[in-house]
Amino acid sequence: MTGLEVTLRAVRHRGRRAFVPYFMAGTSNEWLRHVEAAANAGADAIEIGLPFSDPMMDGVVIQEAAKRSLDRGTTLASVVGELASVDVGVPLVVMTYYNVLLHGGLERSAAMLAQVNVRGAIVPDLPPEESSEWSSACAPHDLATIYLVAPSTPNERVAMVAQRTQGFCYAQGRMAVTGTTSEEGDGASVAAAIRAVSDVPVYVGIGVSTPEQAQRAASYSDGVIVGSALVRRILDGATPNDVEDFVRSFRRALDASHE
Amino acid sequence: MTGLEVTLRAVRHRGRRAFVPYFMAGTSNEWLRHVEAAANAGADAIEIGLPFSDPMMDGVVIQEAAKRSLDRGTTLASVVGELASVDVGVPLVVMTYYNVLLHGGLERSAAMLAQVNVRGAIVPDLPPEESSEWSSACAPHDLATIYLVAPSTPNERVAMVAQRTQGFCYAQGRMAVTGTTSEEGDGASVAAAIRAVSDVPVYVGIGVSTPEQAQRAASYSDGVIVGSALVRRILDGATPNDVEDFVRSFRRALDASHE
Amino acid sequence: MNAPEVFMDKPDASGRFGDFGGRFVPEALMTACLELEVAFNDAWNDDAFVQEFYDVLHTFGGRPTPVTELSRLSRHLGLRIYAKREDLAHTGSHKINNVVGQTLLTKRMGKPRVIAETGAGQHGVATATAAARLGLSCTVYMGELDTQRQALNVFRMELLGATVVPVTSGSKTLKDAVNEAMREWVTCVKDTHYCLGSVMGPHPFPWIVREFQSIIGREASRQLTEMGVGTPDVVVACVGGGSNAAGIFAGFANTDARLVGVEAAGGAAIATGSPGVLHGMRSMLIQDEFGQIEEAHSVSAGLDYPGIGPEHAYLAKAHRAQYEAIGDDEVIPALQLLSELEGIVPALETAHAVAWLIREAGTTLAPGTSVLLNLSGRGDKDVAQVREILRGAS
Amino acid sequence: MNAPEVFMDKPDASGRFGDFGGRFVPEALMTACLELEVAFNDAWNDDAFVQEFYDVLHTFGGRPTPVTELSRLSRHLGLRIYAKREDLAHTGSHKINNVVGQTLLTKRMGKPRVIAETGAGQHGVATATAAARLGLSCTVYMGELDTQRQALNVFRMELLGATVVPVTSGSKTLKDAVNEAMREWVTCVKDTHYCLGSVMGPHPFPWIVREFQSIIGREASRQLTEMGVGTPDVVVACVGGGSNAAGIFAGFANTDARLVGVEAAGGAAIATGSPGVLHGMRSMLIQDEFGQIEEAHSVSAGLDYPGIGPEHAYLAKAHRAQYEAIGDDEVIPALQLLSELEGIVPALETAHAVAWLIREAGTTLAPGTSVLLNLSGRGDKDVAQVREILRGAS
Ligand SMILES: Cc1ncc(COP(=O)(O)O)c(C=O)c1O
Ligand SMILES: Cc1ncc(COP(=O)(O)O)c(C=O)c1O
Repeated sequence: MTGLEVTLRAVRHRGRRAFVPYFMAGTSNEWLRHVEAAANAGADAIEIGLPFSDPMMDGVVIQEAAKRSLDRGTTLASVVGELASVDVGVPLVVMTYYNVLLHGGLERSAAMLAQVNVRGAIVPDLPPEESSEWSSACAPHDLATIYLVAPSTPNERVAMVAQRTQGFCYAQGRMAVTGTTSEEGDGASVAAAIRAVSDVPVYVGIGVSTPEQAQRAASYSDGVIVGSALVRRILDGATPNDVEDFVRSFRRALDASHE
Repeated sequence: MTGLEVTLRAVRHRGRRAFVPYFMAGTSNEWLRHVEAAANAGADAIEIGLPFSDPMMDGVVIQEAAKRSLDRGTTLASVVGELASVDVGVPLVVMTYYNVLLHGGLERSAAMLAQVNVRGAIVPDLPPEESSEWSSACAPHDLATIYLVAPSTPNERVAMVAQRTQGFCYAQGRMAVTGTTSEEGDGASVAAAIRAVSDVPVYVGIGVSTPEQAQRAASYSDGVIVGSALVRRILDGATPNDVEDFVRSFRRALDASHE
Repeated sequence: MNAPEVFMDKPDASGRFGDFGGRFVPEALMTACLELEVAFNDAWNDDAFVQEFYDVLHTFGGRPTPVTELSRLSRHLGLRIYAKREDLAHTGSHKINNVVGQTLLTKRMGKPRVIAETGAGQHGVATATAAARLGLSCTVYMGELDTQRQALNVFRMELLGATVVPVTSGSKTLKDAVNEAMREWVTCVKDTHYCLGSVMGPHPFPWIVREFQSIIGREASRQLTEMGVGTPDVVVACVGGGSNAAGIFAGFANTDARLVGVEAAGGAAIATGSPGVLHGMRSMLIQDEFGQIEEAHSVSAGLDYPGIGPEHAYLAKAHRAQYEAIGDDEVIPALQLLSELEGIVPALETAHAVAWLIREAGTTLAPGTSVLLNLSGRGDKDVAQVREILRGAS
Repeated sequence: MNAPEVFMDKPDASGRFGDFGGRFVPEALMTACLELEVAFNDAWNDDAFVQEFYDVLHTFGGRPTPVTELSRLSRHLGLRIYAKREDLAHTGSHKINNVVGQTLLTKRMGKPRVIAETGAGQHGVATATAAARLGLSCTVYMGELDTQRQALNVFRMELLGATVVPVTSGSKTLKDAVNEAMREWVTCVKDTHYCLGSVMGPHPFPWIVREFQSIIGREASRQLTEMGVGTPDVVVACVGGGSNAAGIFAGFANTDARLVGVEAAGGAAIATGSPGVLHGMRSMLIQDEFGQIEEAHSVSAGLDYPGIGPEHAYLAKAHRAQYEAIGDDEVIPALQLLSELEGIVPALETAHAVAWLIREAGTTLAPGTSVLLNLSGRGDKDVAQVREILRGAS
């Protein structure tokens, strides 16, 4: 079991619903302050996006953030360099596309990330069938490979994915790329399908953008991931304080739901 | 033998080279004055163009004249009506396209023209092969049907055309539509080919635009036809006096050549 | 009792189809017309020439073009419609058939050069294409207005090595381009063939062009037989000069099929014209009471001609074919319907024939009627114009 | 000793051609890719499906397209050049082969809708065409810049009943249209097939598209045999994603013919790229040192792609095919030469392959070398652009 999973299972064991905010690395000089603010406000883990030119699984908000970050010269190495200067006290998980890791060199990328306490990676264009090389590179560094289960994933496949995911299983809340929505998604059934075959922590993401949605998702899962709603605010100029308020509002909703 | 041919043979008999100017009917209010001026100045016959929308055998000058005339409302009937008011003393020959005659009704057109002393017709898109109906319509009115011989006409065909033409035979001076040129044309060989098989008067036309050219043409033919050079002047505002001067210059050249 | 008349055979010695046709040309062109008749007769009776004509159309021109069953349009209209796909021929219409034939004939006559008239540019592009292939020099006369409206086609001809001469006389459109080509032909007839673009002009052009285009009808007849359709109830084609119609009619002239030619209402020589002589032929023409030719007006440049080929005038008079007129307002919806239902954007010319089917389906065309539609050309050339029209309408 | 390798067979179970290919897609699309593979396998082994595919290409698509001997260009270059005339296929390029196949497959899978990406609009028009024919609903994603540059093609797709969605992300061109189509496919994968336009994307697309396009090579091989030419010394095709090249190579992969793919210099994934993962596949890509994909730049929109199909990456690595790059400056003269000498105005994409012949004739191509050129499309779509370029140059 990866260190990440040990940590996240402990969160669950404490009866706590996990909150995982997403930040695109390098969108501004302040981005690390945003990350710290989120940790202070009660995030249980933090997703760090490494920008890619062609983010196939991302909607307009994260596309814009990636572009802004790339225009500022962000690279895998620059992010690692910056992360070396902070210790936020909760696990970091990167989210990026395979070509970024591949081009950095799989072994080298994994080693660099592990060095700055990154504990896992979500690579949306790397399904289990294609990930053996990446997984092998991660293993020596206790870097978890986190897979998604989508509403379209058939049951037999859910079992396979849930069995291979590490740290947690990402339950895709709706058939869409990242982005905000007010619609009720498919998170409940996806989470149920995963739970039916595995006791790995299940976090719901994609389409969770308000504390109310997070509360609902938490009722059938172990935690939620919030990306676009937060990134939108940051692109619009949110300060670390604003981020703290944002995260706190989710924290409160999740904690309340669980009382 | 048509009356026209009798007249034109008489001209030749007198040792005179015929001069036949061309006017487009109806280009201005004054057009009949132009015709009269030409007759006064020594024309032996006068060609009257009846305008057609699609003058396939005419160059830009006569095209423009036809358009101006049509825009002023000229029709076969209107020309006949106007011609009824004058008697210029020399034979008139119309030049037009077959559709104008056809649409007026062949019999009716021939009768109307004959009524105002028109003695012949040149219809450039009506070769001998196609003209039997028109010739039949003309016969009762002593209206001559005048054919062209072109530089491209082979000898056997020259014989046929020369045999069927009435009044005179039109020797096409060059392979081109009507218009002015400074080039020496094929008039000499065409005229010679006609003379070799017939003693009908041979007039050279198409490309004769200066007294010098006329003089040269007269050296191997019985007369010349001048169209575009004269019509150009009329379109540019020539007065009847100007026309008289123009015709006289040709008259002098032709008479001089023959002294 | 007389033997039944055979349609679409050779015209008589004077180039007549009944009262129509003939050779109303200046003496300067008479010899060329006579020589051309001899040369074509000779070539068309020479198996080697005919074989080369077929071979070039096969390997270069994209023949045979298929017959496509238009299932969705058929269902929509309650008919059984089969389309002869001339839109798939090289350069995008049936025009290639004629120019391949005439350029081969030009070479055979030992002439190194062709001239041609063009309206929207289809026949000009086709002529430039066939001339390029044989290394013949090529000049195309095009009304100045048309050179402006169809500037891209001018450039296309130039790419193919042709010279395009804008014609500034008269209405500066197709009719005047024909006049000008005739005038220029007078000056160069010795070494130049006039590659006329439709079944019009003086004899032997209407006959030659029909013969070269008749491959359409012969192919279609064979294909429909192979498809088990047999002789269709109706054969329909649009008519400008009438070459695509003549080509497809030729395969069915002596069957029971009803032959329908569809003219543009603004250039409907049969419906609104009268007999007359223009461009070397006696035919039906749009003209005023004094025999002055009127300008045709159609949304489709290829139908913008005030006359019609003489053989069509004859087929109409003999009641062997019927000619109908379609107004501009019916054309665009027809083009849209065929595009949406069948994935074929037809030329505006072709859309006239489609519009006639739409209009008559369920009335004069009983449910289940089988129809062979000559899909004479593709609409790529017309897309910009259709866009402007639809924008203007909305 | 090993048996000699068989080229252009099925990829392995993971969709790999050697090191390249694969299925690098979000989990949300994984099931669709797996199902598509099953469905295609099933269909391609079903004689009835294969027959329908051929029938539609025959009666609707204009196949077989001819092989034209380019005599005058051959003489000019001292080669023996034969052109496979995909320009004569319906909609003007080889793209129709693929979309006919994929739309038939869509229907077979019971999906009522297709989506597609397009660059200049050729694949979009082809998809809209094939969708219209079957009554499938169709949405095409097109970079916003391209919708402006190719406004007429947008209208053409709309005429065919498709909805065109301008893509405003990234560079607003083809690469981004693919991204956006993938994103949208996630939302509608249940009832929608993604009709990918070249031999790229995740497995099974590179395989499916190659199989549907292989009709080009199989026809050409048979035709050259019938013509007595046999196996040509060289088979050359332009390469954007690589579908027309794959299609013609497929007929000659296991012969002695030298296979040459010609990329645009500004998008030469083999010559100037490196291995990477994009759009669901591992292949050769133009990218910076950090794995960020760079924008391709070519005068020809259809070659304006920073990647290449994975099977080509493999054929290059295995030295079975060679890939060359041609710069924009060589393309226009090549287009002009083919137009003037042969009466065929090629697409700018195709002109890259012609330019390579011009460059190599007399050097790496010895006199008398026999060449099969895939004439992938017609230049009508490019005429306005070429005119602007030549105007700018003069
Ligand atoms: C596609 C198409 N159809 C029809 C025509 C009309 O000509 P015709 O009546 O000679 O077939 C044209 C003329 O340009 C054309 O381009
Ligand atoms: C005519 C033509 N050729 C070639 C291509 C390049 O695509 P591919 O490499 O997939 O054949 C295109 C793409 O639009 C095209 O339109």
